[in-house]
Amino acid sequence: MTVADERLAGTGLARRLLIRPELGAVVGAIAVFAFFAGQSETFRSIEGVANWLDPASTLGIMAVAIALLMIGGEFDLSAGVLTGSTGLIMVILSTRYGLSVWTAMLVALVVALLVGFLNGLIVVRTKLPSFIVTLGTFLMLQGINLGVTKALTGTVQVSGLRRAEGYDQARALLAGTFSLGGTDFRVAILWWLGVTALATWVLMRTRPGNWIFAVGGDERAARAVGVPADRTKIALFMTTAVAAWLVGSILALRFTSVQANAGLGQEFVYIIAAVIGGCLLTGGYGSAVGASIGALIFGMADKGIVFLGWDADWFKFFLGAMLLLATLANRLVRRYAEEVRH
Amino acid sequence: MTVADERLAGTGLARRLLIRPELGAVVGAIAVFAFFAGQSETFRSIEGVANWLDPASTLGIMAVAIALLMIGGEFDLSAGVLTGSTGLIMVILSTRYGLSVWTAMLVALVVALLVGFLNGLIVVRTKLPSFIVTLGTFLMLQGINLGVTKALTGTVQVSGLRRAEGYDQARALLAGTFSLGGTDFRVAILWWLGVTALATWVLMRTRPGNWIFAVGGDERAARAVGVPADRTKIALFMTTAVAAWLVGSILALRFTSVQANAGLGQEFVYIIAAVIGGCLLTGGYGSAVGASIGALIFGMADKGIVFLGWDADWFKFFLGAMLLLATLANRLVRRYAEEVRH
Amino acid sequence: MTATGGAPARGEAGFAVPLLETRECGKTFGGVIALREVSMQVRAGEVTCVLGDNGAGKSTLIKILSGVHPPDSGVYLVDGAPAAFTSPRDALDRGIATVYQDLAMIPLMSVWRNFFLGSEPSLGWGPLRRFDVARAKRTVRQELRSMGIDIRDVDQPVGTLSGGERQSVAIARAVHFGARVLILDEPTSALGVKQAGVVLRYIAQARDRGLGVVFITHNPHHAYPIGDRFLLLNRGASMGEYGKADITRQELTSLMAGGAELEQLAHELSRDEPPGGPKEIR
Amino acid sequence: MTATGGAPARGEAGFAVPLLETRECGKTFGGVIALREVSMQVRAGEVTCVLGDNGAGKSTLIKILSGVHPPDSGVYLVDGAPAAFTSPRDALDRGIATVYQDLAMIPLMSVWRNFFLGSEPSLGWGPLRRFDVARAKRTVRQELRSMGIDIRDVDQPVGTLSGGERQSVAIARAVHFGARVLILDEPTSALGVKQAGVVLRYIAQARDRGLGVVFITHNPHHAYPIGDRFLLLNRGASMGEYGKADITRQELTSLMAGGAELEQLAHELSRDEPPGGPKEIR
Amino acid sequence: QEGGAQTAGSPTSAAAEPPAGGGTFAVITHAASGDAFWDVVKNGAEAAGKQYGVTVSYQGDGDPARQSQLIDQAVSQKVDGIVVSMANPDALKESVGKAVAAKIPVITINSGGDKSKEFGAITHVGQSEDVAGRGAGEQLKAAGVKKLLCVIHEAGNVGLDQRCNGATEGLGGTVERLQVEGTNLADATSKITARLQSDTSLDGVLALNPAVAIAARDAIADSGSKAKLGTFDLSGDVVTAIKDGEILFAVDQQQYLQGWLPITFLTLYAKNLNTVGGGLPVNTGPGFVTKDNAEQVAKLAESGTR
Ligand SMILES: Nc1ncnc2c1ncn2[C@@H]1O[C@H](COP(=O)(O)OP(=O)(O)OP(=O)(O)O)[C@@H](O)[C@H]1O
Ligand SMILES: Nc1ncnc2c1ncn2[C@@H]1O[C@H](COP(=O)(O)OP(=O)(O)OP(=O)(O)O)[C@@H](O)[C@H]1O
Ligand SMILES: [Mg+2]
Ligand SMILES: [Mg+2]
Repeated sequence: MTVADERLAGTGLARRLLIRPELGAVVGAIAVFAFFAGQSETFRSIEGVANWLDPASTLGIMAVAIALLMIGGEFDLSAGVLTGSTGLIMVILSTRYGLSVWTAMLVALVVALLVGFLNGLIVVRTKLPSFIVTLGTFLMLQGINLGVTKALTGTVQVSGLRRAEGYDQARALLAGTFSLGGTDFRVAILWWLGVTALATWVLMRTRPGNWIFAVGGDERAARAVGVPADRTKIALFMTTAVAAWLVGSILALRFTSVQANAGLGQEFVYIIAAVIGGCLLTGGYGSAVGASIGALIFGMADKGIVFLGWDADWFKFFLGAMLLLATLANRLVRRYAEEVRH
Repeated sequence: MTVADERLAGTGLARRLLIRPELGAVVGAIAVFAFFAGQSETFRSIEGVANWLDPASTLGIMAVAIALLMIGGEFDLSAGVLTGSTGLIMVILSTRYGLSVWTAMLVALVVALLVGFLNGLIVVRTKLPSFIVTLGTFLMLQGINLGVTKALTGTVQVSGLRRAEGYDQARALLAGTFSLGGTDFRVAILWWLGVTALATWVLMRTRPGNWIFAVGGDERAARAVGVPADRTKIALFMTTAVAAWLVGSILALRFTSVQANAGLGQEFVYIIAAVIGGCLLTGGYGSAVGASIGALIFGMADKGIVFLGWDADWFKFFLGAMLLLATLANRLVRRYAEEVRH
Repeated sequence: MTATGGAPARGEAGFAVPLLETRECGKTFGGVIALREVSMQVRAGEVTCVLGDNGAGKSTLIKILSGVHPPDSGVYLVDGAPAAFTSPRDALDRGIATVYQDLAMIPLMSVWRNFFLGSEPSLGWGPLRRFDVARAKRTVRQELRSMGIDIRDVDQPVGTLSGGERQSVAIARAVHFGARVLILDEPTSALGVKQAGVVLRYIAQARDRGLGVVFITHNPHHAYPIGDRFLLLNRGASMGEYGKADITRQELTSLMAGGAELEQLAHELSRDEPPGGPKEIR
Repeated sequence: MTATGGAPARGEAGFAVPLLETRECGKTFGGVIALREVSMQVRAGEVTCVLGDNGAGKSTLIKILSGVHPPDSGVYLVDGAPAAFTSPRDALDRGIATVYQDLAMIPLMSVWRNFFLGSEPSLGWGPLRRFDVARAKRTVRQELRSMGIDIRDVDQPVGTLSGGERQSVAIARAVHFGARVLILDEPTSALGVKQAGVVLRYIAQARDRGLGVVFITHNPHHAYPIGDRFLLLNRGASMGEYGKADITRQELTSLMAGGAELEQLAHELSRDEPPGGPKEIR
Repeated sequence: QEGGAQTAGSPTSAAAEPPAGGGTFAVITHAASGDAFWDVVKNGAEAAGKQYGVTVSYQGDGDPARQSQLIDQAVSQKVDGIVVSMANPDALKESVGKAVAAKIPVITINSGGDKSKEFGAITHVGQSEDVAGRGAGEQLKAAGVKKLLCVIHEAGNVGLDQRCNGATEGLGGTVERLQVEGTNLADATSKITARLQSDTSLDGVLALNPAVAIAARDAIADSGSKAKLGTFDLSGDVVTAIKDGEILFAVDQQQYLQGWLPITFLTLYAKNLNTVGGGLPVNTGPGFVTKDNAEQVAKLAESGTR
């Protein structure tokens, strides 16, 4: 009974790789890359790569956070607008009230954490679906962003961060570039990799990671074995808020100005990236790496169509077709993987 | 053993009412109505009522269809854009190709059914989450709406339906008004009531209704007892498409012109209305009446803020707060109901 | 005690074509071989018991019979002709009703809706054809009562029933709809002694009405008195099919229990008992 | 055969404060009264069996003991002091481990993750504290093997295990983490005879180590030899708590089975049997 | 006029290889494709491209971050010229600077005229939304409007906000704002109706796109208000309504020119190093379509060049 089991077929490295949830996404990413790289020289040039990695990086940071939340069985629709809110707070505080960029960022972080905490608290206390709760936050933040910005500045955009104290260091850290093979890449790409690695580690190798899978998979059962489900969920909402703060700061530092509707509509894109990367909408399954690759697929398709110079009117059509094909490739590979496994 | 069970507390009419899934939504609706009616005379005047019932009606028709789909465990993100597509088809065919309004509507219906069928077929065949599949359709339809409209007309909007053959009858049927107490109400309100009644009947009193609950509640178990899950799901997607066609036709006939981006973003509002009305995002639970009332709550809150004349910049803030409060009232009532039940 | 192969165990139904028959059927899930080359027969008016340890592949075999999974290898014959069931609906349409161990009920739906799911009684014609709700509720109440289960409220969601109540609803449903073959996967495991007795009586009634019954249980006291043939599975493979004549109660019990080991166990447990009671631990 | 009230059945643990005690506890769900005024005690080194028909309220009682539901009425004492558990975590922290009938496992998670869920072994300090995966897997494999369950692959999602395998994992977990009280809700129902025997042996071991055990089963052959006290529930109400001395095996069996009715039944079933075997249907 | 329709007629024509001697020009605006106003700009640019045998690629995005990424992409594709609308100049500074550093001629259009020179663009075409809004405000003031409702169909959109701000300046009276969903006309109608019903002192409505204008027309009728209606931009229905006197005027920024002229200028710059007006801004409007000239522009609006 303790020797190799006759009821198990090959368990080599190949199989181990094939059953990872990211596998499909990786294949989807390769397919999308091959498609565009084959047709556009700029796309595969190093400048091109730097180009499409740039939007993928901020999207990726958010997608990873949203993926954790989705694995934990919840949604956050307010995350996109929150990136705008944190950016607005930062720029307004440092341009209108003379705070240094660092202090302004700290205040924005506190606000973001508060929003995340409230989202989480309302969800676990009222047991309302997080879709509805964060929809409420989403709308309210949108109103606050516009109302406060208009009230304080009279317009719907604030700018001038460049002149604020501490701008240069903050920019270098969050929104600068680094050179690789003679081309400038955005620092945000490093942050993205870091966030992905950290999230993967938490998910796969720590106790909270185990709890995240559990509360998403079956909250009642998880509670029954003593998982602190409420704390886990609130922490997840706060993590998402921190990611939103990070992305909001990166964007604000880079563009030195923020519009009151910044980030609007992005909440959706984060969820898309996470789902392309293999997260289940119902919770309990997914991976951080998958979400990152989902963001990459989305970023490549989004920019690749522009590189090919296809008519902007049809842009959405191609984007839709591309995403559908990528997820189909993804699914086919996973099926094939399950078949060859025995 | 066959006499009244000592383990059951009062089962009177009150309890029967209290356990209906719509109950909470009804209370939410009453709260929202009372709030606005108390502050705005116009809101509670008959013209005011006619006014806010108007957008609630088209939203309601869609919310009911989306609710059925959500009870069946699926999403449709393409429904909003599809209302635009059907409108565009109708107007383009009858103004540029001289078809009568009725023929154009028929063609639009066929196209809508096809889109719904494809959505459903892809979902059941590939087993990809409907969120992703209909997101693909959503993007593709958006591209087609814009691309085709531009290609055929050179602009991003088509107009002139008024001159088409059969316009007057079609308008009277779908987009006309009827008088009640001296005020004109939109015919769409009757359609809304009809659709809600039909959906409720199907859901509660027919075999397909039973199947809808079952495939949404646990698809594998439903299949195991012989429910034709694939057919049910495809039919649900097609139902949503028909509703989109109906709403698209109503709007096109009413405004006689359609923009290429019509309906964009509304898919979200439909889901919101259904969820406010008590549908579970995970499927298997909800009601058509609830979704209708959800649409009503959304419509009232949306218009009520305008009636009160609150600052437009803060509009979204108030809307968000209102929705959150309505669903909270909803939830509190349901809890209370469960407590008094014993 | 010899494997009977294809020879029937009981006279009257003996030489008829078996209702269901698998020939060397196998099933694999990913890297897991759940079933390999299992042959069995289900005959009208007979109860076929499938016995085996946990994970032996009993439920997998059941799912092949009822159309949930197609077999990966081997043939599956219904009435002597190869069956290609693509869904449990196909099996139901051939009169094969099943109580699954893990695919039982839809928790959010009420008892009466669950009971008739997939086979709803109708009223009216054409587009006005509707679910006959009153009849459905009445029938459910009756069926459950006659099983000795008294559900207070057939409108209660199944998710709020106790484990045994849920099981009873599933059994009542299968008995109600089982036209020719009734397949029961551990139907009695969650039931009280009284309810289990009722279920066994149902099985006997179904058998006497000429149905073929497939019955899975871990309790030899349930299996032996009612079984006509016994299929033994071990780690996915068949250990042979025995007619009742070929096996004694003792042999069956010890086959199911893994032999003498148990006597020793009973000894350990019953510190307050005289050592005379060991055989009771089954 | 008299109800013992609070009097202990066994000498050595007799006059100590009971580990767990409920006094007139009741629980209502919506319109359903699941439990009313039930009093019971769990003592160290004793096995308390809870017996009753389906829907009698056994699982509800268990969930009160393990902190899933707070009682609606009555008091629940742990070590003689009123306990206000707000979650099962609180109960676990007091050393009360439970195998639930319906809240078992997270299907999408692997066996080893499920096993340690909520009590993960850690490695490292501070922010680098991490889940000791290697140890977790090793422990799970060992624990399962010692129960006679051989799971091929502890990385397999629990959702793909057989019913009995899943149950075994849950029991192994509770045994592993049960520090003072072990609560088992129908742990043996999905198990094969061999595996059930192993579980009974575990219960005996736990009892001998001085744990208080609460054991629910429908099988009198499992309950009698190992139980020290027997709590009988009927339709939500307690029918009394008996010490082993106050009840004989026959009384227990007939209490569980609803008496003579069964003999009649066995008769009906076993058409091929000599009429001597009726009592076997239990 | 025909040109716009034809160019758009073949979706991928813009991607076709440029004829000999031509270049590739990227037009990158701050509005997503499908916007009625910007669609005319696109038509103008594409028609010019066809005329001069150059390739024009049009892209747009309301999010300044994404708009700047589009500029970056154009730079790495080494296009021969970039046309950019700068609703949020600060956010685009870096990307435009990158283009200028890469020796790609840049022309700014529509908004951001004051920063154009500073950023190194060779010229600016068209005036900002404020100016157009001010013109609309003045027209309404002339019609006797005291209290105006400015209907914003996309919350937080800078261009729309600037139009309302301009109108406030031009009118000198009270201007209230209303947010509606531009993609849901039933919603827009009923919100405008609600506003007019509950505040009867409103005597003017300014719609910021033609579809909302039609909704506003219906709303004014539904609510029995006497409010005067002005709008931005044209559609067939709007022109008809102007003819019927239901709409007072439509602001016509002649944005076709904001597409056509930059391509012309860039072509000339590429061939001949011409800079028009020595880098001073070139104004394209605003013009007004009223009852008097509605007839003439009706056809043009239908075909997407006005
Ligand atoms: N979908 C699946 N994916 C992977 N493995 C599976 C799947 N279904 C079953 N198995 C495996 O196949 C083996 C046989 O399972 P099956 O459910 O048939 O056992 P069983 O005989 O019914 O056991 P029990 O008596 O415990 O119910 C088990 O080891 C199980 O882990
Ligand atoms: N959450 C709930 N909501 C409503 N009713 C419930 C709920 N939980 C249990 N009940 C009801 O309470 C009664 C007692 O259920 P319980 O699960 O305790 O029974 P049990 O004794 O464990 O039965 P079994 O032996 O079948 O497992 C049942 O009739 C059940 O329908
Ligand atoms: Mg099984
Ligand atoms: Mg129970």
